[in-house]
Amino acid sequence: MTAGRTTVYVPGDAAAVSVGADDVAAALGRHPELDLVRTGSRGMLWLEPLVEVDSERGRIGLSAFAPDGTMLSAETLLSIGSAAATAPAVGEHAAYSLGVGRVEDHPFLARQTRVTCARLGIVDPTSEQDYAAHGGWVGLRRALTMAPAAVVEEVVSSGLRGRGGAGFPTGLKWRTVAGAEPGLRFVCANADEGDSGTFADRMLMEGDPFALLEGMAICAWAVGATEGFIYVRSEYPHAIAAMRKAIAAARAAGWLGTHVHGSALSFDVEVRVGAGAYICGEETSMLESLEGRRGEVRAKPPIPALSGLFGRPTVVNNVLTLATVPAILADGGERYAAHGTDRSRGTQAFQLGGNVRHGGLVELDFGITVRELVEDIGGGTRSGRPIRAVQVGGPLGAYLPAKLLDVPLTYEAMAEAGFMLGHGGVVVFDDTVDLGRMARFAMEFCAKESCGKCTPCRIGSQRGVETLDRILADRAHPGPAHAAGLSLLTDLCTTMERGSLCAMGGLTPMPVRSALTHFPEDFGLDSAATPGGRP
Amino acid sequence: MILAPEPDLGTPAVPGDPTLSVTVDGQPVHVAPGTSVLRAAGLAGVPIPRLCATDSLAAFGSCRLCLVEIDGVKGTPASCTTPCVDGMSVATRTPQVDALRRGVMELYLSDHPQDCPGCARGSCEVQRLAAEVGVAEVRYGLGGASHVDDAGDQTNPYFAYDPAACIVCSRCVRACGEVQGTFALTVAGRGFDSRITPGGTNFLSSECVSCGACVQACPTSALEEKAVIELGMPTRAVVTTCAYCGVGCSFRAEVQGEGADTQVVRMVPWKEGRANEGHSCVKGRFAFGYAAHPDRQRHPMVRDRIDEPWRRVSWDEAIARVAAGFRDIQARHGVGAIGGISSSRCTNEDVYVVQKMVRAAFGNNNIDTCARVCHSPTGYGLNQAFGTSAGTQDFESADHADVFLVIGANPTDAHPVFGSRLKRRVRAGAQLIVADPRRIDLVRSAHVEAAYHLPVRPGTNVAFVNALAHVVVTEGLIDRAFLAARCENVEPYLQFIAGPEHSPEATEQITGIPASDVRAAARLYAAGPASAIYYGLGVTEHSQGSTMVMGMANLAMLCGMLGRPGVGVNPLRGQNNVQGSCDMGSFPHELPGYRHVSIPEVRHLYEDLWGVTLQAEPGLRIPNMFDSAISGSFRGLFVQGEDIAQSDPNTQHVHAALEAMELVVVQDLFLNETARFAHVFLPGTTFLEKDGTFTNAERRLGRVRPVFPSVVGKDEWQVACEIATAMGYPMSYAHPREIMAEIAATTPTFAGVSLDRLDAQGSMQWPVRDDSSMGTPIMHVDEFVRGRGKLTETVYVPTTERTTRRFPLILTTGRILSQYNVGAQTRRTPNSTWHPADVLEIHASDAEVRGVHSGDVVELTSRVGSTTLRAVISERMPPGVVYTTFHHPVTGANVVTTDNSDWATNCPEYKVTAVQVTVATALEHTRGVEARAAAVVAP
Amino acid sequence: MTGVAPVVRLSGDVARQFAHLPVEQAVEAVATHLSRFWEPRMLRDLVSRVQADEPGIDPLVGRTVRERLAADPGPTDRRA
Amino acid sequence: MTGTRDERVREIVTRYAAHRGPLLPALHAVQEDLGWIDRDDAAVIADVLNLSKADVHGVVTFYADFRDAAATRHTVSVCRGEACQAVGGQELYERSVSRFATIDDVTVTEVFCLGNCALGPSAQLDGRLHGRLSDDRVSALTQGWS
Repeated sequence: MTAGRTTVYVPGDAAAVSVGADDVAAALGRHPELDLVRTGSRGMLWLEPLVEVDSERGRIGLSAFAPDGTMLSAETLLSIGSAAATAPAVGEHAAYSLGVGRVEDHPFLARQTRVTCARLGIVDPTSEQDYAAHGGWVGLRRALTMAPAAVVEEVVSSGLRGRGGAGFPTGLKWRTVAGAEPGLRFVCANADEGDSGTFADRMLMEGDPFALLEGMAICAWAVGATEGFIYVRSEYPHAIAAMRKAIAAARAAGWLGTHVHGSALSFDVEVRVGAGAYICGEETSMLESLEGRRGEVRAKPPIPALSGLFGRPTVVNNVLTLATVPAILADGGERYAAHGTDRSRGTQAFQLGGNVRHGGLVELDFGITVRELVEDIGGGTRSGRPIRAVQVGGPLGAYLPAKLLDVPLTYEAMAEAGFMLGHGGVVVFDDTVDLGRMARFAMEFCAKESCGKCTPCRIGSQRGVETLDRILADRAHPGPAHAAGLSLLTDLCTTMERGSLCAMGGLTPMPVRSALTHFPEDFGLDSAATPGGRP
Repeated sequence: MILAPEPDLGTPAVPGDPTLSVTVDGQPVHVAPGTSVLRAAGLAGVPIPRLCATDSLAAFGSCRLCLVEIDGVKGTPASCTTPCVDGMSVATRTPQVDALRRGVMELYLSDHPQDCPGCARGSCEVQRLAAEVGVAEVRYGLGGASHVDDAGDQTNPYFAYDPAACIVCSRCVRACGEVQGTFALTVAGRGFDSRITPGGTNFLSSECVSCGACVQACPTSALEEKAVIELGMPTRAVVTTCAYCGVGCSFRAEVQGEGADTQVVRMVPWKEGRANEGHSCVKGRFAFGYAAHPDRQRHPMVRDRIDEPWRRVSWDEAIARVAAGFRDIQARHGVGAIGGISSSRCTNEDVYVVQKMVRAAFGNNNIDTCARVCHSPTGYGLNQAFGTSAGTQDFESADHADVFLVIGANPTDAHPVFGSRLKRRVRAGAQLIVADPRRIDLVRSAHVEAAYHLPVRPGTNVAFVNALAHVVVTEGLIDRAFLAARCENVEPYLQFIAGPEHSPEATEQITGIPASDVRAAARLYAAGPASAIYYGLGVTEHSQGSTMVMGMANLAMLCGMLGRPGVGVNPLRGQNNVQGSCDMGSFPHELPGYRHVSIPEVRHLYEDLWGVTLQAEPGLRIPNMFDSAISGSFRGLFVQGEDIAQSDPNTQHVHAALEAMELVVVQDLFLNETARFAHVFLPGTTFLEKDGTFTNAERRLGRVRPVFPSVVGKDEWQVACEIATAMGYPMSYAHPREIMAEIAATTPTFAGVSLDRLDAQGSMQWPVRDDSSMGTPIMHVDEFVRGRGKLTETVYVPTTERTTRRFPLILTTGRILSQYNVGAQTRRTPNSTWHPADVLEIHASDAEVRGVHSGDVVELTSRVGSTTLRAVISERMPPGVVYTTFHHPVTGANVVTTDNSDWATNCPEYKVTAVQVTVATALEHTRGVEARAAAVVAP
Repeated sequence: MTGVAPVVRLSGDVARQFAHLPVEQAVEAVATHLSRFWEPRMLRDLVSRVQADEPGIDPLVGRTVRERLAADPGPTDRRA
Repeated sequence: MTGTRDERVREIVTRYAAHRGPLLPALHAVQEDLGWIDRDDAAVIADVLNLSKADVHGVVTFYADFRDAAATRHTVSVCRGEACQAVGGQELYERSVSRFATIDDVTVTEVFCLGNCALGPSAQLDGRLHGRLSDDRVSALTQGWS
């Protein structure tokens, strides 16, 4: 901070930009006394655009989004900012808008445990030096002093599991690749974050891209890979640009390329852009797409760890998984494993979305309940109406009724309750939601986004739409045809669940069945005997 | 009655010992590691329903019918994609699995026509499996979205695509890629909208080469032969061997009716056939209609003069006429004034009898075969080097090659089924070197790219192969141990080839190939570890064809690339039975088994058996016959199944020779060009009527079985016997098996061959020295047939055919996929849809200086003649070289080819003719070409 | 083409292949090849043309014919 | 004109020929530079990348991003993901479809998630992401779209 000058931070994150952050930045940029830094987003998305101003007290936050829905001018922002910087605003936290006060003291952030997302919203994502100044490259530096096998074991000991949804232990996957056929190997970051309700990968790539690159480089060292790909969906142009810039900067700084910082590691990374296909988030489909083919799912075995990209041993990890690795190497696997519960070790970056008052990114130790997340942290619905359903785990996740929100968000507890954690997306619905329509939407989504390879998914999802259309049409006056339709739907769900080639067809029944089980009245069934009726 | 399909175990066999024990529904079975549960179940006699799996394709896992339960394994894995584990216990019929199968079948049926004709024909597995898994009704109803109204595609002449019946199992797509290697099919769209398409166009306009692999793979009637749609399903099948190229594919001729009423519905590649393993090309698979073509001649005919009309006569009269005519000529002009030409299209038994007729009844050695004009240098060269006149490997050997050196061969067009095998191996990682003046498909086509394309200037092969050998020798890449242990004349050869005149830098001016490419290619070949040479007529049909064959043998010996899988020197034979017709003693200097007529004990063997005295001197070769005819000492010719007037070089010279003869006897299916000069025409039989054996390019004897009786009343071997008998030398056999028995009894390399063994045990590869062996897939394993392999100093002697200012371009000739040789068969099928006329391919710069545009009619002129045809500017051609095919008699490509021939064997130099190309402005030329093209297109 | 007799042309083709050898070996090679593969009347035709000193005959052919082929070699085993 | 397009396609795709699995980046580049991927481009793309035309066709038709004709002047991609549906995304989509139904140079498409799930409903207008959308906001943002 130069004397007499003030640094202001405006997120360049896509979500912030979608609600005017670029306009705010442009306005602030016209003030010559200000040094403008574009950061990622802190994850308090309902406050975006959230401007931060440097002060002696630290970074003071100001939401440019007024409660009445209008945007504040730069001048207003600056006047509030200077006042906030000199004297703590009264009731700023309670207001949850405008003057936020010291950002890290904000209760939404203060109760979080930021490991993976520690630098989000703080650093300049285009600055490799800034990254280094905030603890970047420490993990990679340490990894390069270790034998690759020791790096793998460090990750094993952290208990880190894949954050993409399947929750496979990351260290074990790496161990498999490290022991696979010698020769060319790949590290692929799955950044095809297509699940509705999830955006943490995007935020991380836009706000802390070097963390992903560092994680990939550590992985490459551990498994003996020389080439990396980041497969980003085309719906994420900001993330694509941020990653490309970061790759260039990391190369320039010697963190990618041949003999990374004089070490034996040679590794480089390329961004590959998807083309509008949800299924390419499935790892084998993503590999097909990276090879330049139709994103059709591959049967397993062989597993990608042994025969992945171009038939070579390949690590496929989600962005958050890889971005967590630098912290594990920097601080040790044990320390990471100290977070969380049971076999859900570490932290999870939950994403609160949909009809929620305080939507955003919430990184916490595993174990918080859905209710705590959506009510205590999320503040209930944005509409102010009662919560009726919460979908956890993306479009293939279950709809939880309000009564069942006390389930802890861990892999085990969710599975035990018949749900899934997925990528940590939590979408809140108020009592206006029609779960019959949502069940139909689940089938429609599958019919449109199925790769089309396997029969249960390709034809079954279309028949699911049609069967649900008949059920919903009859729900006001259910008769024998309606009952037969429901029976057929149940059979279809079983066929898809157990018969499908991949998780898309296999899990599409999950939202359908959960809706049917917990919200039977939305299907024209008697709700008395069922637990999830309208409150 | 529905013909039983061939057994299908669902996923391909995995090599290896059956070390894993698995039980399927309680049935124990032992399988090799890597075997799928699906295949194991089939082997255990517990077939599992499936639609997307077939044992010619890698497991795919899409239909989800083959789900099973496995002890200790979660869920219901697909058995096709699940490998067996030792001790595994699989249950294929649990209530859960049964319910899932019903669920999946119900989904299939909800998007499948209820009244699909495929069902009525019995060619669709969907309804059969629906019944098998117990789906009685489709509860989804039939009002939902479906594809049953999708428009079909009838553009391919042989098969139709009906997307309504398609279940999107991708078997066709995968067959087109994995088996054929063309990748002409894809799935378009995704999700419920996924549809199979030949790349968004129709089949005829697509990249499809009509090999039939997709039709073969389709489990429904979505892809079906039009003949099946028209005639219904066949009712019985006869396994036989294809009569097109030297690959020698096995087919099931699937037919309706019996005896003379037999109707061939389709030819289906036979999975058990070792040469093709269930694959086929557009010719063998579909182009059999010529057998029933109206042009087919069914009666003997005679005439006194060739300008008179033909007169239909009885067989007896025709044969008497032939016998009397030949004897009369011999009485007036000597025993040697007549001769015969046997056909590489005919069976071994046919050929053996014809050569016997010539040697025993004609009393001379004037027997030659059409192999003279294609692979005679192979016989000479490989015999000189290795001691046997045949390729060294079986086709399967190619699956073990690391490097292919393909010289003067265009397998994807001329030997398509082998071409597919080669491309498959290249896709799996083998390196490819293509030496050919043209950029043939192998140089670069979908998913295949040669490491080096060496565009050798026509006529300079020997300089090129010497340069390869020079690099290998001077860079120390030779296999010294192999040379020391197995070869002779080593030091003189090494000294010869190390000479600076053979260096790539010195030969670059001759061959036109950059020295650096030659060096790199030589290093690649020498590095192997297994490098294989495959070659075709681009090697043999040169004035130095025999030298080139020896040059390639030299190279292989230098690098130790012989006597094991994945290596060798392998001719790709042009015709179905080139190998066999040579084996059977069709050359004028050799008795059966390549034994020189001068060897007394061999001669005595046959003299004792046949009761005649045999000539100890070589007879006339085909070109010698023509020369002698013109000079007057050769006056009678029996020619079987070869259209010498069209296929032999320097047409005017051939015509003059034929016109000079007193008696020309032609036996053929059609009144071909040669028949214009004939006095007696004897109708021949197609392979569908023949009984006996063909020998393919890998020395494999394949059984040829009659699908229906001879439509002309006699078999070729019978006709030859009757001519001999009428000439006073009685010859008779009750059945071709007696002929093969005589061959086996007199030829050590065939000692173990009999038709009975072939019927019982399948094909075999000669040498078959006794009854206990199925023959010799790979030759020269421990030692060469001649003892030590002989290195020969292969001096490069340029052809006398030189380009000049008058004839500045070099014409080279070849084949195209859909047509075959002179086109006698394929032109009489819808194959002409793809290639209605021969065209002249020319490089853009050569075209430009001559003012030639694609589609122009041009005049092609050499020192000996000229013809007209349409030109096509082609990126395949190097500057200075033009190319055409010789499938259409109207083109008369051989009007321009010369008398030049291989120094050792007189194989014509088809591949090098100095020519000029000019735009044919004269209207009559253009009209003539158009009229001919129109005549060809018309069915 | 030229008016050269076929046997003259064909024998020339053979001779050119062996022209690099020392002359005795070349004669042997040409003689062996011709006697192994040529029909007797062609050989006789060639002999008479050589004896008539017809123009266009390759000198090596001429020498081979004079030294080795002019006298009828009779039936010999030429399996080589 | 066709030749020109072929040459440009060849030039663009050639830039990617040395990449691993180059087809998707090449297709993106063709569409970016030339506006769409023409049916006839498949032959050139296949030739440069040593694929079959069918390979290219299959890939082009698999991915929703690739179009075979020029885009309209304006595009509206409304998110129909669950998170946006929870705050009125479905209705916004349906109203957008009807609002622009009669305007030829506007295309309305559905998209499943733009990663803006806490600030829905979301849509891309001419490729730019907007959150907290309402009908009024869409009206304001699309003013002047004939």
